[in-house]
Amino acid sequence: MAEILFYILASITLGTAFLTILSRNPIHSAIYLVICFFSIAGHYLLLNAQFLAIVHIIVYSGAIMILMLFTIMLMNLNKEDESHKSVASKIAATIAFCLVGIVLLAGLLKTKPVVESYFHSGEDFQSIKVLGQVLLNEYMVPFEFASVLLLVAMIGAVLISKKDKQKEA
Amino acid sequence: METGLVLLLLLAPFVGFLTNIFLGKQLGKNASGYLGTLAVIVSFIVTTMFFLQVSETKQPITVHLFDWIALDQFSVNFDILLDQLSLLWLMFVTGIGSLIHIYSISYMHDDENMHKFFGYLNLFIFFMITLVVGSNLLIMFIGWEGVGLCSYLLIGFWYKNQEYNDAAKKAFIMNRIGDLGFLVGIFIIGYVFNSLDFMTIKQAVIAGEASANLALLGVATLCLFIGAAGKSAQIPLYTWLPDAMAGPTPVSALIHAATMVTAGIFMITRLNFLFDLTPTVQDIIAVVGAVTSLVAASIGLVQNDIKKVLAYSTVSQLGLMFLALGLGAYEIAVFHVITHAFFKACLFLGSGSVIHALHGEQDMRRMGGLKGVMKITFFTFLIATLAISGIPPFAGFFSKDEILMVAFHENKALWVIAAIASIMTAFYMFRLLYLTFFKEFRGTEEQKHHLHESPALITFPLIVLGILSAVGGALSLPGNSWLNHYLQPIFAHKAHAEHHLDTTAYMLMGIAVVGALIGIGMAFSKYIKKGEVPVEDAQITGFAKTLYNKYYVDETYMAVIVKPIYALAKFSRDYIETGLSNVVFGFGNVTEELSMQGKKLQNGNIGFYLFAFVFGLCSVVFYLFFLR
Amino acid sequence: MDVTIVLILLLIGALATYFSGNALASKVALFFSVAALGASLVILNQFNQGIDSGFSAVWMKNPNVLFSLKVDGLALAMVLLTTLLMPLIILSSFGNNFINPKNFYALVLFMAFAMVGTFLASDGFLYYIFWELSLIPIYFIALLWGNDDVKERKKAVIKFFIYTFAGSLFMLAAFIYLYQKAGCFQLDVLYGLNLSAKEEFWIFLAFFLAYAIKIPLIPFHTWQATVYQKAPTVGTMLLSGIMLKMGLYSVIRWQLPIAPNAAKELQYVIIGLSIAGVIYGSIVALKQKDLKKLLAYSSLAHVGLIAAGCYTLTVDGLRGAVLQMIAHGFVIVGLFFAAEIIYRRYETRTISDMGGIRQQTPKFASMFMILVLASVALPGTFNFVGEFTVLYSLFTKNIAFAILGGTTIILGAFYMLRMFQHVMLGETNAKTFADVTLTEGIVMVAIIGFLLFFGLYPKPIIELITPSIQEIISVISK
Amino acid sequence: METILKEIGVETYLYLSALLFSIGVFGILLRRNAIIMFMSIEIMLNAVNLMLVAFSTFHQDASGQVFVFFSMAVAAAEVAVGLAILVSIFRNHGSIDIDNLKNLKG
Repeated sequence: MAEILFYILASITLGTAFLTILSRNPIHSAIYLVICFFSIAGHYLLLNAQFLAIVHIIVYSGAIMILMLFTIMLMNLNKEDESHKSVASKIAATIAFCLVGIVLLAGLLKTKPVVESYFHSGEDFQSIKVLGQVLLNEYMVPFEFASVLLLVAMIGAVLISKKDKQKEA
Repeated sequence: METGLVLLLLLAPFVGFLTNIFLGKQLGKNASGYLGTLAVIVSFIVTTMFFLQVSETKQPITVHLFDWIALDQFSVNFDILLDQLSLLWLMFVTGIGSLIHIYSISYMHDDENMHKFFGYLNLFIFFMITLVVGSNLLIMFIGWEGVGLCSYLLIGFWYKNQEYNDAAKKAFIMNRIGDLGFLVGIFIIGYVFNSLDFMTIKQAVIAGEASANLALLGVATLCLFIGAAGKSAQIPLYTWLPDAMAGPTPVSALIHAATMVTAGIFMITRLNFLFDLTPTVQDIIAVVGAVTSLVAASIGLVQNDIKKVLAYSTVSQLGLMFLALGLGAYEIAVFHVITHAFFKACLFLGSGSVIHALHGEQDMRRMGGLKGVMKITFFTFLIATLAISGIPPFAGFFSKDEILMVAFHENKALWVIAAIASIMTAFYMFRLLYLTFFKEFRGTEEQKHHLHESPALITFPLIVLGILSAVGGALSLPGNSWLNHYLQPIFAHKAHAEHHLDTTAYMLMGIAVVGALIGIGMAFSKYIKKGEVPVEDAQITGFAKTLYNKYYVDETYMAVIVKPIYALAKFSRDYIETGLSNVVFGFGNVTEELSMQGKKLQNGNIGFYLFAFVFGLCSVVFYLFFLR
Repeated sequence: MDVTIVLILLLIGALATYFSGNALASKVALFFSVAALGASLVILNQFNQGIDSGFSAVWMKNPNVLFSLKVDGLALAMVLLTTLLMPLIILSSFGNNFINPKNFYALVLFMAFAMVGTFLASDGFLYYIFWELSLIPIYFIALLWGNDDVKERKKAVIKFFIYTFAGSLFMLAAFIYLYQKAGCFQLDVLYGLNLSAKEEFWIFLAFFLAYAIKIPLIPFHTWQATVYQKAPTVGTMLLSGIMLKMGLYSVIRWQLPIAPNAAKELQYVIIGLSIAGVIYGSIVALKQKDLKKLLAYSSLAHVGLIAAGCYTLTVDGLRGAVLQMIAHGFVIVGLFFAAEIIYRRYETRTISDMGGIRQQTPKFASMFMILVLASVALPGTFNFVGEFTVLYSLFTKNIAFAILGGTTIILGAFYMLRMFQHVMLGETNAKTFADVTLTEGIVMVAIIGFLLFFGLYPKPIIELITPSIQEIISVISK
Repeated sequence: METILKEIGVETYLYLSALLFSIGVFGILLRRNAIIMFMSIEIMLNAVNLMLVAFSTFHQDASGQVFVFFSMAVAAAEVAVGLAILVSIFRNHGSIDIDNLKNLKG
């Protein structure tokens, strides 16, 4: 049952990911990417990481993708105006893709499989409660840094995208 | 007490130097002249006291002043040694020095830098005293280089003339070539004896400690001889001395005739015990001395500059002294040094008097007939000329005759050379005398108008030196030599056996006198009877031209040594330096070239960067998983 | 009072100079340099009384580094050389108008600080830091206050910086290797290290590269002449008077005792190289058109002889080298100052533009003459004492060394007198030459006085340095 | 639902995320539209996140998931700043074609 579910999700993930990068229209890409992200959230649920799945949907499908869509619309990019790349670079890109894929897969295949298969001790380790404790005890400082990072990113983004007043004047 | 007197002896000229240099201008010309003279006279008086004391007690005086240089194996102290040799030398250095100072008061009176002149002369006397009284080789070396420095300063005294400066520089550098030899000699002696002190070395030699290192000592004495050759103008380092005549005439008299140039003879005499150990080097010295004497005399035959003739005559006489040294007859060399100092100083001062009267004219072709006007100058000049020519009973006769006699006994070939040189000496000295003082005056009318005898300050030293030239031979009369007895203690071996006045001796004396008379006769027939005057420079031809141009030795040195060094300097500056510099810059350039190539990778194409990144990633993964 | 007081005074002096403002800077710098001199004289007094003025404190635990300063006769002699020359160098610059004098004098004092540190440090790490630290101020001094075309100057100075720095990196590598072996950088421990012949060889070579560039020996000298020419005279004085001696001092203090066997093996090669430098430097100096360049090459020749003395590995050689270092430090500073005095009046360094100065200023001519004579090691000057000792030590190694090295006596006289003749003598120059000022006179007289006094009575210095040199020799010959 | 690891093993997740990562790389190399490239980067990030979560579950250790949090925070920040840069680039150049952005050429 779960196996079938996994393969369905996996095929959605890979397929939409391909469509994302292949579609001519950026809007379509964005929408395919949203689907891709949802399927990844599904993987998280399969792995019983519910909290992460929710956060993932909120952050990626919600925040990031909306931001991207807005940007696309802001720039009026919703048409297929991308100039053609040379054939050579396309071939190169394909070769590189195959290369990375083969190397990674081959590398992973070559590694020794984990001997002991999955054993569930039954201990609770990924409920929101546990996660919160880990995050705010063990990873307190990085957590704070992450928040500072987000703040800085926010300010930076505002500053960068702000129109230069002096220039206009 | 002794220390105080020694310091007075040493420092009186130095104080004179300091006062003249720093206060000379304020003092005025006369005061600075008298002050400088006084300083030397003080030294002379002190010397005389010591001289009398040591003559009586026969005990050398040593004074320790302070420690100087310390080496691992031995140290060198600043000690003073006053023994028979150094006192004898001091006597005539300070004595003739005093006379020449007196002479200079008048001679240099018109020079704006007279106080400096006296300062330098005082400094010279100071260094000369240091040279003579040092108790070890290194203190002698201080004086040795110091007198070279003063020689440099005084040759280039008229520093506005770059030719004079060149002459001064040449003198200093040629002396330094010798000094390097001297220094190496010092090293070897220090290495062998672990001391540089004369007394210690002498004792070691007497004790036979040196016999193990005879070969090394041979090198040492050869090096020392090179030093002596530099200072005393022997082949091949003699060319500076004639050029040194660029300095004021009193300087030529004092430094380049009477005292400094004899330092080489002093040094070899000082170290006679070492030279006695190395007969090969002695032979070299004798041959070099004889050849120098002949070569210089032959050049002197045709020179027309009055001072140049005297300069070559000095070189020639120094050659005779070295001949004596080489034959082991140190006391005879010393004797000749002393008589030579008398008559050569007299000659130079006389020529100075003539030049003074003619307002700077030095060319004998523009002189003549001065006999009537400058009576005192002429008379003293005549005595000195007779002395240098070896006419009895003047001083030069005795000393030169002894040298010839020794040469005759030791080596006939050397005797022939020396005898020929003596005949030449007689010839060119009388040529000088005739051209200067006889016949008609050949200068301009204006000069003729101003001809006068020099003032008393100039003639007084001439008279004193004239008298000394006449009677100086009494120091060492054949058969009964005061000098030999006096100097006996400083020689390691017994002094050269005194010659009995046998038939050979009389015959040799006769030959010498006849030779001198032949020379004089030739000069007489040529310049008095025929009334010849040397031709102008352009008309000189044949061998005379070679002689007149001093065998082109200067030109040869220039072409063989100086020019190549300059060429090398230029080549190094222009090519080697830039080449080396380019090698260093080459490293920088290679790096820059590499980075220029690397820069091309940075083409701004993000796609390209990403490809590079991906391939890099793949290769890392590939390496990690498949190659390790 | 320990020796850190000298360092502290110089460092505080640098800061105080910087904050005192442009008007006061030179005087504050002079004050602190004199204070440092006073402090080092106190240290000398303590040393003579047998009190150890050294200082040691833990600086870092890992790596194991001590902030340790060692005071022995040798180090003290070099410190005194520095602190004696500093007031003179600062005083010599009083006739110049620099832009931003506070920066300039602060850098000068900082340089002194670094150099004193180099002489005192007895921990390899500390030593290395001071060694490199001294490079920074001179880089800026030469770059910002130098002469001539900016582009040329930049090229020369950057070449100098990178060249010496690259050399030093080899030394650093050697130190790191030694640390691996010894576990600390302490001088005494490094002295006692047992290295295989191969290790010693490479360590010796690494040190040699650093020092050969700094000293400099041929063929590593190409930075020297141009930098001397381009740097302001104060910088040139610092470089030639003191900084060169850092290299020579380090040879004695670090290179020889740490790798004695390699030194013994290679000594003839290096002495040969040094002596080749003596002759080569002298010959190149002959045909220089620029006065400062000529002096630079003369310096090359002289340090070649000093280096040759160092590598004889004898007491005489090392002692002569140290004596000659001090003497050369003074005489070269004096000579460069003479060049500067001429430049202040004639605005030229080209020898052919000079001449006929003696008539106008006999005082200056006499002082210059004495310096020239000291430089050619006339007996009676301090230089003679050093040169004689070095040449004697070379002689004990091989007579050919003494003769070839001794050519400096001849060639030195050749180029120095030639220079003097063309600079000072001849027909009176058309341009007026104002007489030396008071400060100029003080500096010149002080230098001359030092050279003449110790020329006749070098005993105090000889006695100061001899014990530590014997100690080093005993380490070398263990 | 965590029994999934029992059924298919953690390796399968590895393969999946490897493939996803490769697709991200492919996209970045293929496209020149900066926004699409951003999306490709997000795909790559997600591939890694997925693997982290898979291992977190496999090892029963929350740290992996905490990393994913941080990675998300960084991704969010990155996107915010990156898009702001893109907007200002677009404003200045009139396009966001990366081939036109060669100001950093050496």
